Amino acid sequence: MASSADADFKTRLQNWIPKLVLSPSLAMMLVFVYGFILFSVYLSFTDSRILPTYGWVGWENYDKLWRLSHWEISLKNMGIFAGLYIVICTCIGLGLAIFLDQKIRGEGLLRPIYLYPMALSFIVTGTAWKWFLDPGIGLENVMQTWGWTSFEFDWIKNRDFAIYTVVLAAVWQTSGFVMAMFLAGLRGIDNEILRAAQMDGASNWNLYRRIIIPQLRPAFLSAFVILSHLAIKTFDLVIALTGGGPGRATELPATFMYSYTFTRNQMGIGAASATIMLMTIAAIMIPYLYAELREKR
Amino acid sequence: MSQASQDTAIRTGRVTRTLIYLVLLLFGLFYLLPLYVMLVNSVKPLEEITGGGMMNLPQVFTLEPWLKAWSSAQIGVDPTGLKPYFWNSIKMVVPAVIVSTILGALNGYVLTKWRFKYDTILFGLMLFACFIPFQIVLIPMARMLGLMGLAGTTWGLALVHVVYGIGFTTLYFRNYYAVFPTELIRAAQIDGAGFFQIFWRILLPSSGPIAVVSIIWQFTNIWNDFLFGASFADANSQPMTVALNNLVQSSTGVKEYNVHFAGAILAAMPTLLVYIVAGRYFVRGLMAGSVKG
Amino acid sequence: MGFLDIDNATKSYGAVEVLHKVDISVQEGEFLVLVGPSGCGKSTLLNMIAGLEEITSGEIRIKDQVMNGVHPSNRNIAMVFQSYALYPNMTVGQNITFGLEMHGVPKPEREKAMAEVAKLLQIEQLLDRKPGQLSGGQRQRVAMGRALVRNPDVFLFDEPLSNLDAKLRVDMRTEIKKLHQNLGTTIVYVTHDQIEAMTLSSRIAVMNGGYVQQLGTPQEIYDTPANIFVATFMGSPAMNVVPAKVVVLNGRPHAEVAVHDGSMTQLPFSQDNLAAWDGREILLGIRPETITDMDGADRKSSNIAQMGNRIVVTEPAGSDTFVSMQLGGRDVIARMRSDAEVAPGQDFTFAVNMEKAVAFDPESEMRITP
Amino acid sequence: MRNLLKTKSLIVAGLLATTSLAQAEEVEVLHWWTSGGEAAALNVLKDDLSGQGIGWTDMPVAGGGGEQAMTVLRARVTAGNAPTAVQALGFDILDWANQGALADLNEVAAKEGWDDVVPDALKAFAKSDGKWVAAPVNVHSTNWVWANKAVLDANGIAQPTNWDEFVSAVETLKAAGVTPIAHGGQAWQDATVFDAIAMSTLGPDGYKAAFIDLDEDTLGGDAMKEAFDRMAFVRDNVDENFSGRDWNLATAMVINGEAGFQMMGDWAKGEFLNAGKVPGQDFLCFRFPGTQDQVTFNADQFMMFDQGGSVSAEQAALASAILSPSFQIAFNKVKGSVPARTDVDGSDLDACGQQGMKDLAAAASSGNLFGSMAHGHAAPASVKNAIYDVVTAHFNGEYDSETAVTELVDAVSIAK
Repeated sequence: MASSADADFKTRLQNWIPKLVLSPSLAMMLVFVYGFILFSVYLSFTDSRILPTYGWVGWENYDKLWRLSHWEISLKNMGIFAGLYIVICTCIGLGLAIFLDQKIRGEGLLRPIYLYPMALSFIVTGTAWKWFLDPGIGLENVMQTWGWTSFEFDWIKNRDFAIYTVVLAAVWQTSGFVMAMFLAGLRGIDNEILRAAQMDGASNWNLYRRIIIPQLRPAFLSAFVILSHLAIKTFDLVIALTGGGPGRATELPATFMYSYTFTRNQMGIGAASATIMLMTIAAIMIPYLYAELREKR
Repeated sequence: MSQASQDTAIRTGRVTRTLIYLVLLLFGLFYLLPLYVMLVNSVKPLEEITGGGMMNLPQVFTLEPWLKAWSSAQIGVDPTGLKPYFWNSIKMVVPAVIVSTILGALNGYVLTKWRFKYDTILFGLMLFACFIPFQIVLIPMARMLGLMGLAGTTWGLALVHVVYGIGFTTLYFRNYYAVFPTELIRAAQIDGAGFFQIFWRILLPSSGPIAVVSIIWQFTNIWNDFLFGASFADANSQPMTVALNNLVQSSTGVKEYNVHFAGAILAAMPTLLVYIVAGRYFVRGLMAGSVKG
Repeated sequence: MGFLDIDNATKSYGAVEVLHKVDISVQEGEFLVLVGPSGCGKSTLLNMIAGLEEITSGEIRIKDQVMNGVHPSNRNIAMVFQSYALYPNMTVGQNITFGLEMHGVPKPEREKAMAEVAKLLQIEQLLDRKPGQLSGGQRQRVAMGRALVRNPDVFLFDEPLSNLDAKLRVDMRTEIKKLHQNLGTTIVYVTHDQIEAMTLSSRIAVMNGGYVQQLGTPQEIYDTPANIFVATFMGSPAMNVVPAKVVVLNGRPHAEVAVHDGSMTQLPFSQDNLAAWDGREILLGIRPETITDMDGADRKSSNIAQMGNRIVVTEPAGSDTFVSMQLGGRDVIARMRSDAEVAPGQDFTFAVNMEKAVAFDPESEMRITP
Repeated sequence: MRNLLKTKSLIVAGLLATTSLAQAEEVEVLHWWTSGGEAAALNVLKDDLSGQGIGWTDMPVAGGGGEQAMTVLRARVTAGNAPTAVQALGFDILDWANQGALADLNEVAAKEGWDDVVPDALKAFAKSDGKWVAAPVNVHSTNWVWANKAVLDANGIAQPTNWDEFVSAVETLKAAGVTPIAHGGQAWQDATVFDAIAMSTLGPDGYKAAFIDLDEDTLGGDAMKEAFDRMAFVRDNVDENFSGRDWNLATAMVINGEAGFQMMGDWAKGEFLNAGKVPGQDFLCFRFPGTQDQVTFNADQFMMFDQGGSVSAEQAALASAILSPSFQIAFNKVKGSVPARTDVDGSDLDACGQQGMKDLAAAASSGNLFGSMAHGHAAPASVKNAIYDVVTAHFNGEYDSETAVTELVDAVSIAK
């Protein structure tokens, strides 16, 4: 009865406009994201080298990919990097936010200091970091000239530790941003609840552990999304800091993919690695998105 | 949303407070360190740098590297400095930020206030798009730009940034508008306001905080992008980051580190300014929506 | 045909039907209140009248014009929302005239209309302020002003008073009633507060579970509730409903109920037709104010029954004293004059105005009608 | 999506039809020469063209020895917006030629007689199917050793001529407390050293078999293991801080006397000259011990992208300007390399440059001129990088020489 057939013009327009407004974004998504993903998946089954070509080779690229120790290293590094990066950023971010929330004098000054690294790309800060971490001219050298001769900090040159310097620089860049997210979350908590809990005799420690931190769940989730997305896309950082070295010690899937697709002219293998990366992202994100979005319904 | 009332009611002792200040200051130093290295070395003559001691304050203070990086450093065959590329970046960033923010706002508005079947799935699709690694879209994107006749233009570059920014701007605005009272929309409907009038007259005037978040996010991401800028720009539209890269990554010859650092800071200046000026609104904007649910 | 006709209106979300074939006809100048607990469908119905929600089937007509599919702004209605929904970025004046502006009314006319409404509602001094600077009562007035200025056919109110404190709520209630009396407009008003419903309305539709349980004047609803839901929902304290048995004594049906010690007392009905229920179980409904002491009994009533029972608790409430007792195995409340001499534990003789008593079928929970 | 795929499959065809944005009277040049000296050298070319009324649109993309520029090139070509001329190395040129994207320069080549003056080993990368597709700019040779003369003299070390002499020289320096070898631990630098060591260990035939023919027996042979052992020796004699260091900083160590030797291509010479050092007096340049007769090279060339079926007048002018003797000398003087044509007068060059020219001519005529593996002139990029992976992993101590050899065979077979 009440179908749009007998609706007046304004109502019908109103039923259409929202979809019309959404459609350019949607079309762009479908073509430029999902279309390209499909294209990339397709490429992973072809013999593409320098440019896309369309000779079907089946699973050969995947087969080759898994035989590359290089790929294994980059996956392992991703595990170490993403795990540490997300956990450390969250801890530092939360810690700083809690500290900064104690009616700190000079908050207005500290906040932009914590935040500014997010504004800089590693094309800009890469050299500074490289110098700072370099034992010959950086921190180690400075400490030693200041008299602490036994001080050693040569991680960036050490195959087993270089990945941690990548974590360090990455944490430097984003932990301030995470801090801002948590600070926003803290400021959004109702003070009444805190006062009530204090009346109940909760210590500060318990107050945070039992009352405040559980209420920050949305901030934790947002931080997780942002951090995992940044972890997966980490590329400039490695290129600027270590170039994937020493050896291949700091290679990540993103650098692996770029190198195979563009500098090694093995686009097929590059596409295969991209496909696996995307599937991994999907495996992590889809359950998360599902849970998040369903809850809100 | 007055700042004072938002502080926690937690009380801390004197010793704890001292410790807290100490930790906060230490982290402040940690964050400032690379900037210090860059600043200090950008005002030294080159010999002082290659002589070692990157942490030392300059013995001879000079602004020469800054001038050189800005207006006379060798970027390509011409010693133009970073100046012309700065404007290229501006021409690309401004429309891209504006368009992606407006689209994000409209999408957020539709997805929260004009719900329809499967809208959540659509949003999920948009959100997932944020995670696509940019390296894989390079070749197909180049082809699409070619087909659309936008290859090598500032507009094409802006389009690319809009496409891959929409996911985030939509996320921000959607979360913000989700807590915006729907009754206001209904009231406006009864008052006779149409879709765009409601958006323009009711929603947008209240969107300041989240617009700041979206603009900061987009501005920094687009300004700092190198991959797209290098791949999709042509000689007349190369952005600042590409020029900086050309300055810093030159393959042979003397590396003028002081000029590199000065150039790096110059290239980062707009984003730094945005963060410093709008930083306080940034936390407020995050507070107003994007971290909630 | 009424002024506003709701004809067989049904609403479903997917397979779930939330509003079932609602039929209400509202006359011009009538004040219809939709009342019910939350989730009963009253707001959905209001939104359907406003055009904010689509009608799944059925029809809504205003002045004989079918409104299905007509845009809210073209229905010549105005709505006052629970949260007032004042546009936070506009001044009070802009809030009031926004609707006129959207309908293309020229500025001088808008200003004139605004001035009139502001005067009527005594908010002239607020016109340049932003909603954030107003108190709850002031916002309420502005929200009404925004509705009034449009001079609509029908006013819709969606729980407009529920965000106000108790005192202000009573004041505003009176004010709304005055406005209705002065302007004679047609109003549909949604509330979950039965006192608002009783005081404001010319007719009430009690809703529950997506059905209109009863539609009638406040008096009808109060005195002859259609079923146990309406009986217990309307009135405060709620109507006492106790299990009883119909016995015919001397040719007259009586309700036989157990008092505190389990002994039976018989209360004579005024309705003769209940004789047909002889020997069967019913539910007896007695309003608290119809149980009094002998001195306080309604003198106009022709059927005052006496009942001896023990008082459990007394609650003096100033104007009245509430007395609770056990009847038919349930707690029953009586509402007495404040000077009634009652004490807990006392055995007392109550006067029950059986003229006002109602009986319900325990199976269908419907009132057994004469 | 189907349509997209379809159109994509027509990409090369599309390439031929769509033309560059560069207007007639203009050349757009994609390159990664952004340092002062290089830019000055390019300006010679630019001025030459502007003398002929041809404009120059500069499209510099630095980074990774041209890797970044090649990525950009792919995006540009895919978009149907290829630059007029593109700086390129070795196999990249052949790959693009195989895509049918390059213009045929035979007409210019014939007119200017390129075939007679460009060495065959170089032609292998400048010609495809008998067609000239690129104009070579220079020849870098990569098997150089740079030494601080004062340091060598102070320790009584003569210029080493074979591996054993090199070993004893290194050990003398080590004993004297000088870092024997200055090195930057980046994959391409590791490979540059490996290139020279492999040439001296395997000999020219072995080098060709391993890196050009990709013969598995040679790649997995004992000589290759010996080469890896020698790499381990080098590793033991660099300072602790080598990892990730830029090559020019390593060169600076030699210049400052902190280190004795550096194995690096001829571009290192510029650093010495910039520091005011004089070849023969302050620093020595000599072929890596055991490779005195051989030259491993890489050559920068400009490939010309097809502009609608034939080479345009501007491209022809650009190509002929690149191969002109005056430009060849002017450019290579700044760049440190030697001219790509063997018939030019090199008397303008310094001692090292003149020796380089002499070596090149000799090696070219005796069949001892080989494309450098480390610089992508022996095998395609995929193989090159696969070898990088193994060399770098071994150099950084991930595994021993035995494993390195098996890994090498494996990696090359996957990449082939």
